[in-house]
Amino acid sequence: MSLLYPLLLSSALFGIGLYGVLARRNAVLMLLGVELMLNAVNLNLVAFDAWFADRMHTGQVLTLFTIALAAAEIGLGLAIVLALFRAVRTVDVDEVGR
Amino acid sequence: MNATEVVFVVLSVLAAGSALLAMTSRQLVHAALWLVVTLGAVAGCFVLMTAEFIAWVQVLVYVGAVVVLVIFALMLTRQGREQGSGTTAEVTGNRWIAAVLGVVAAVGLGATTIAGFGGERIEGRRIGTAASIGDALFTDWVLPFEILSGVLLAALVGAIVLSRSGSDR
Amino acid sequence: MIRRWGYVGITAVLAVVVAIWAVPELGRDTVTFVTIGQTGPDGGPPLPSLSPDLLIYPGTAQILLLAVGVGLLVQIYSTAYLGHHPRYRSYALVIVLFLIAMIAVVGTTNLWVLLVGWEVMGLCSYLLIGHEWESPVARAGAAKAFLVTRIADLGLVMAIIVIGETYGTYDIVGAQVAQSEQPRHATLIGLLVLVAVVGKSAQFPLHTWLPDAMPGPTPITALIHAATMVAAGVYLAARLFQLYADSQVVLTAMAVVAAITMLMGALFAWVQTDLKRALAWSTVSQLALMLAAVAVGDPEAGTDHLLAHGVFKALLFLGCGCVMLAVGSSALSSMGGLRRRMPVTFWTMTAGFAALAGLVPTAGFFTKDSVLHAIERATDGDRGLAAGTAWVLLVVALVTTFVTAAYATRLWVLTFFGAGHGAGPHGTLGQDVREAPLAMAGPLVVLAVATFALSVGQPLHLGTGLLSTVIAVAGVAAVLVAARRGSTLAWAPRPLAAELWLDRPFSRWILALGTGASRVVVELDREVVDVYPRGGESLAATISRGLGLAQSRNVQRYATVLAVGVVMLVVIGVVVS
Amino acid sequence: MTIPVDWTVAGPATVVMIGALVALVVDASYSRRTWLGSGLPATAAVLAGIAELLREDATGAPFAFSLVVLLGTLFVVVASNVMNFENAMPPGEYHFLLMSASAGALVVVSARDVVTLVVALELLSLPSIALVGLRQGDRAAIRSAWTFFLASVVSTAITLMGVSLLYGVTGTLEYAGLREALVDPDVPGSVVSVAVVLTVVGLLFKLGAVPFHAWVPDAYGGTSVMVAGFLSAVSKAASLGALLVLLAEALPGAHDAWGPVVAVVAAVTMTIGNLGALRQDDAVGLLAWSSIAQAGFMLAPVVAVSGPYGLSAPVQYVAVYALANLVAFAALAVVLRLRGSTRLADLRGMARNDPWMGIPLVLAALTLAGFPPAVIGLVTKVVVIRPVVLDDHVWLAVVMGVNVMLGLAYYLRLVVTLCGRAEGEPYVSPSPPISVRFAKSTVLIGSATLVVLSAWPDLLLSHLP
Repeated sequence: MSLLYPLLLSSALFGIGLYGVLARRNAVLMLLGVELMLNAVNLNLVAFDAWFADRMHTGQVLTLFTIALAAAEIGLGLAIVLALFRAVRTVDVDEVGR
Repeated sequence: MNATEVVFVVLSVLAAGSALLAMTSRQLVHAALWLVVTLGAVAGCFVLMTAEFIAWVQVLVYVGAVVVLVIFALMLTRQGREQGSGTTAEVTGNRWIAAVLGVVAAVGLGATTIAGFGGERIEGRRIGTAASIGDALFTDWVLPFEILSGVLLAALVGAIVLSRSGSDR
Repeated sequence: MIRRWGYVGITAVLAVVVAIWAVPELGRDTVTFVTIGQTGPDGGPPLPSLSPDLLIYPGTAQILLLAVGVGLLVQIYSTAYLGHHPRYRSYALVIVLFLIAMIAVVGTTNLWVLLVGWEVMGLCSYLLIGHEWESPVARAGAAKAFLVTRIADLGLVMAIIVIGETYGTYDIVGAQVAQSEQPRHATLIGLLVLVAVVGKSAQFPLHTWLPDAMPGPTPITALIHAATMVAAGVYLAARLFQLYADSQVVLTAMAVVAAITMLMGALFAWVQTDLKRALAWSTVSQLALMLAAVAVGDPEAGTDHLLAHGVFKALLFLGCGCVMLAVGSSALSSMGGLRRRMPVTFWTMTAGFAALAGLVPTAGFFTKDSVLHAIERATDGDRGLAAGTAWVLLVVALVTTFVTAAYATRLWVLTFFGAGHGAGPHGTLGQDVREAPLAMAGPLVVLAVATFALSVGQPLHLGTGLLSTVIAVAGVAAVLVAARRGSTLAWAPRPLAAELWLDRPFSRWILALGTGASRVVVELDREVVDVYPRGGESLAATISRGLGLAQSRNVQRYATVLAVGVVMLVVIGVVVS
Repeated sequence: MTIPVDWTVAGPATVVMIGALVALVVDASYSRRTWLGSGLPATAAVLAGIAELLREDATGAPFAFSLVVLLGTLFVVVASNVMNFENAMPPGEYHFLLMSASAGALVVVSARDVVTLVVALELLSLPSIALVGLRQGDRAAIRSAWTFFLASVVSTAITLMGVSLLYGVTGTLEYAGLREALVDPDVPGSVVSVAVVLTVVGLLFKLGAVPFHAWVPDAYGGTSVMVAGFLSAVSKAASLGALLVLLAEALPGAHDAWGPVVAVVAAVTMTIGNLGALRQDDAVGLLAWSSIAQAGFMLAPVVAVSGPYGLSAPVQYVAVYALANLVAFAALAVVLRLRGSTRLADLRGMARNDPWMGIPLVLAALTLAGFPPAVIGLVTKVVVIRPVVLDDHVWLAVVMGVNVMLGLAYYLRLVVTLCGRAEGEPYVSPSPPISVRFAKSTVLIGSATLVVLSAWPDLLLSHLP
């Protein structure tokens, strides 16, 4: 399989995720954009790991860590969003800042 | 183009398309569900790259936990004044800059990878069995693994203390 | 009372210690030891270290003695002048701190120690100018002095760094030794030193802070703004002279600055209506004369004049303080006729004005003569300065001599002669106008004696000496004649022209020219020189307001800025590599 | 089977992390809500961490940064006494999060592979974010946490993308392996450039460099003052250390890619930071913007990281900066607790009527400005400009010089305000509770250290690498 396929998919997902972070009005969906960006990273890592057939499995190990970090981040992030919602009664990022 | 590649391309189109829908959909819950499709398709890509263990973790953690959390959060933060149940503009005025930046990022990264890795091929060796990953994890990568436990604990404590309301103090 | 004399005691102890250290060095003209700083890792330049290695140079002993001597006299003087002030204690302590800093600047060979002393002097100056902080004028003057001398500090810091990088040492002697083997970067070092000197010694275009420093207590003006701190700039130029002596660019720039400043200062002094401000401008002008001596390659003449000027200008300022105490103001219009009431002040200040005008046999005559002689020697063009520049400098210096003699006489006449213009409704001096107390008059006498004593053993250059005497006497005479004919010696030219100077077209022309030139310079000063700080300030304010708008608290905008920034950085990274 | 862990890397961090857990557990079983329940175990753990660090007998930049991190944490923990733990802040969680972040900071500077670096960076970030939002029932705090969080995760994602590409071109993520692989002429240059720049982003974000700075003023302004002090001193020192070690150990081969980027970021950062600080009328806001500008100063010598002073200059600078900043923030925390405001107008005359807090603040401002009598500030300014000049980045040195001048403007405004004459009736300092006195003592010890260092700069210069 060509190495380029996963890499190009990763590039596309990263761009889409970035768009989501920068454009979505809802704070929770901004977080989903971040998740997409992290998934793009994972695709890259696994593809390179497979390409190198790395004996230390660096790519896959970092992918595992990234997934765990993403879970930790989204846990903390949703807690912040909920607290924010309690404080200002909205999750619209344009209004949160006011 | 062999069969694996055909399946990979199909999954890629599915993943990218549903990601785009997830980031543009006006229905909040739909967006979350489209994200599930994306994550599932990416898990399929992992399988095609013989990283089965990663694929299962992806399904378990993302689809099983993260997305459920997200949907809960969406429900909990549903605003009282829902004009037409979420059909208002769900993107900000920032969207054109955002679109340009997204395209620049995707094209830039794509061009970089084509320039760097064009013509390389992945051999079909099995790389991602649970045994081999576990072996690597607990020999070479044990320090970051332990630190990760600290990260999860700290994030947990942080999340709990932040979501506890101010009134109980 | 005892507490007050306690501070005098501290100062006296300091003075004695310095005297014990410095007096034996007076006659010596060789340096006995050399310390070179540690080199840094990999043979790089040394780490900035602050080792307390003090060393007396030929010539520095006199300056040290001048500083502690004037400091002691000022401290004594202040017991009477400011002794009842509620913040006398902090005032007296700051003077002691100032003296220690001055000793550090003059006595050290380590440039970093010099910098620390230099900065502490600046801080003391700021604190003392702002001593009367109830008055907005004093606050503004202090702030201005502080900000302008910052520019000088920047120049000094950069000069020190460049010297360290060039010669691998932060030691002045070490740098001079290294320079004598292989001179490098002379122009850069020289220009940076010049920036430091211009700021600290109030030379054009950074001259404006010194006259605005005049709201400070008068004894402080005598100590800091006449005898020591402002002289430190000239001292620095002389001390580091060897490092930039090869650069014609630096010497020419220095000569130009000196020429502009000396004439401008003298003209400004001529038009002042306030005795203290007039003396301040006179200081600016005299400092430029010293700088001119350095520029023509004779730093010793410069430091000699620094010494003499320190004594007689301190005398004049302290005398000015006595007069101010008597009449309650420093405006010339409120003085006059003080000759009989204040005989000690009158005679001592007469000596001071004579020295300022450059009349024989005061020290001022001899040292000014040395400077003029040095400039004259430079006109043959083989002392680093182009002959033409030196000629211009010489002409300007001679003109300045004339103006100096004229304004010195004018100030003398307006202060001590006449009926006492603003003395009271009945045109007579008030009963409370009397001689200053002993603690104030005493230092005046000491300084007046020193004004004559310092001329012992000074070299005499017959040609320039005669010329400058003739010019000075002409200046004095012109003003005296005008005064005798009833001139008010006010600076507005029109009434003078109408009433008095009709039969003397030449004198009128000079006066009108002087006044006109002064006006132009004042305008230039206000309109041009102030534009830079104002412009810079408003530019920074505008940008900073823009930043305020960008700080919108909208996360998405932040993230957009972040993403745009990353894209730009990636482009920089890819394109440049 | 032996678990291959390098204890010189993990030792102090493990001690601190265990201390964090102990603090959490002790607080849970301690009935009164005060600093004592969790603060004491936390202090003990930091001290044990310092002992462990010294026992390992390590040297070099990671050791120095670890020391700065641990001493900074100690300062913050003791000075946190000033906080109102009875009402606004849960003490157990506070100390746990603080210590976790500190453990992350320790691993960040001593990491020897990018995987550890990334994970440790999260251990530093996530608790910091929680700390920022910790003031309960406070709208500004949670808003700041949200800003900080989002900017943090976005830059983490970008960094991870860079890391993945770096892995793609080199096949390894260990510093030593990266160093060798990047020398290979066959590696695709454009990918290396993109990868390196993206990787550096996360560290620049933690450092608060422009264009990743926007969270800094909001986060510092919205959170408790001591947390802002922690972020500005400990977190910043750790990320600078990580950046320095990464660039010096792993990426010297890609110097062409990151050199200009770091130089440009440093120049823009110090300028924007200083300009932002000019318009602040709150002391905390002023320090927040000034810490952005200071990030530029510590970043500048990084361009010469392979030169003779490349490692020592940033270490020495950040050590003095961290100390001065902590003194300033702790003093402001005390002021905020006792007076309820840190606006410049309310601080007028503090050096006169409250000299025990006012004069340390003056001293800290002078140190940050690099202005005598705080000689040490001036010396460290010289220390960071020197490698830049030696490495022939003359334009950057000029920008630094201009920024020293710009910085003087607002630091001296602060000094002048503090030394000015208070208007209105004279301020009478209330008799503070004993915990506040404890916090005051840290301010005094810190400023005494600054004085000693000013009198004897060699003490610092010759003992840090």
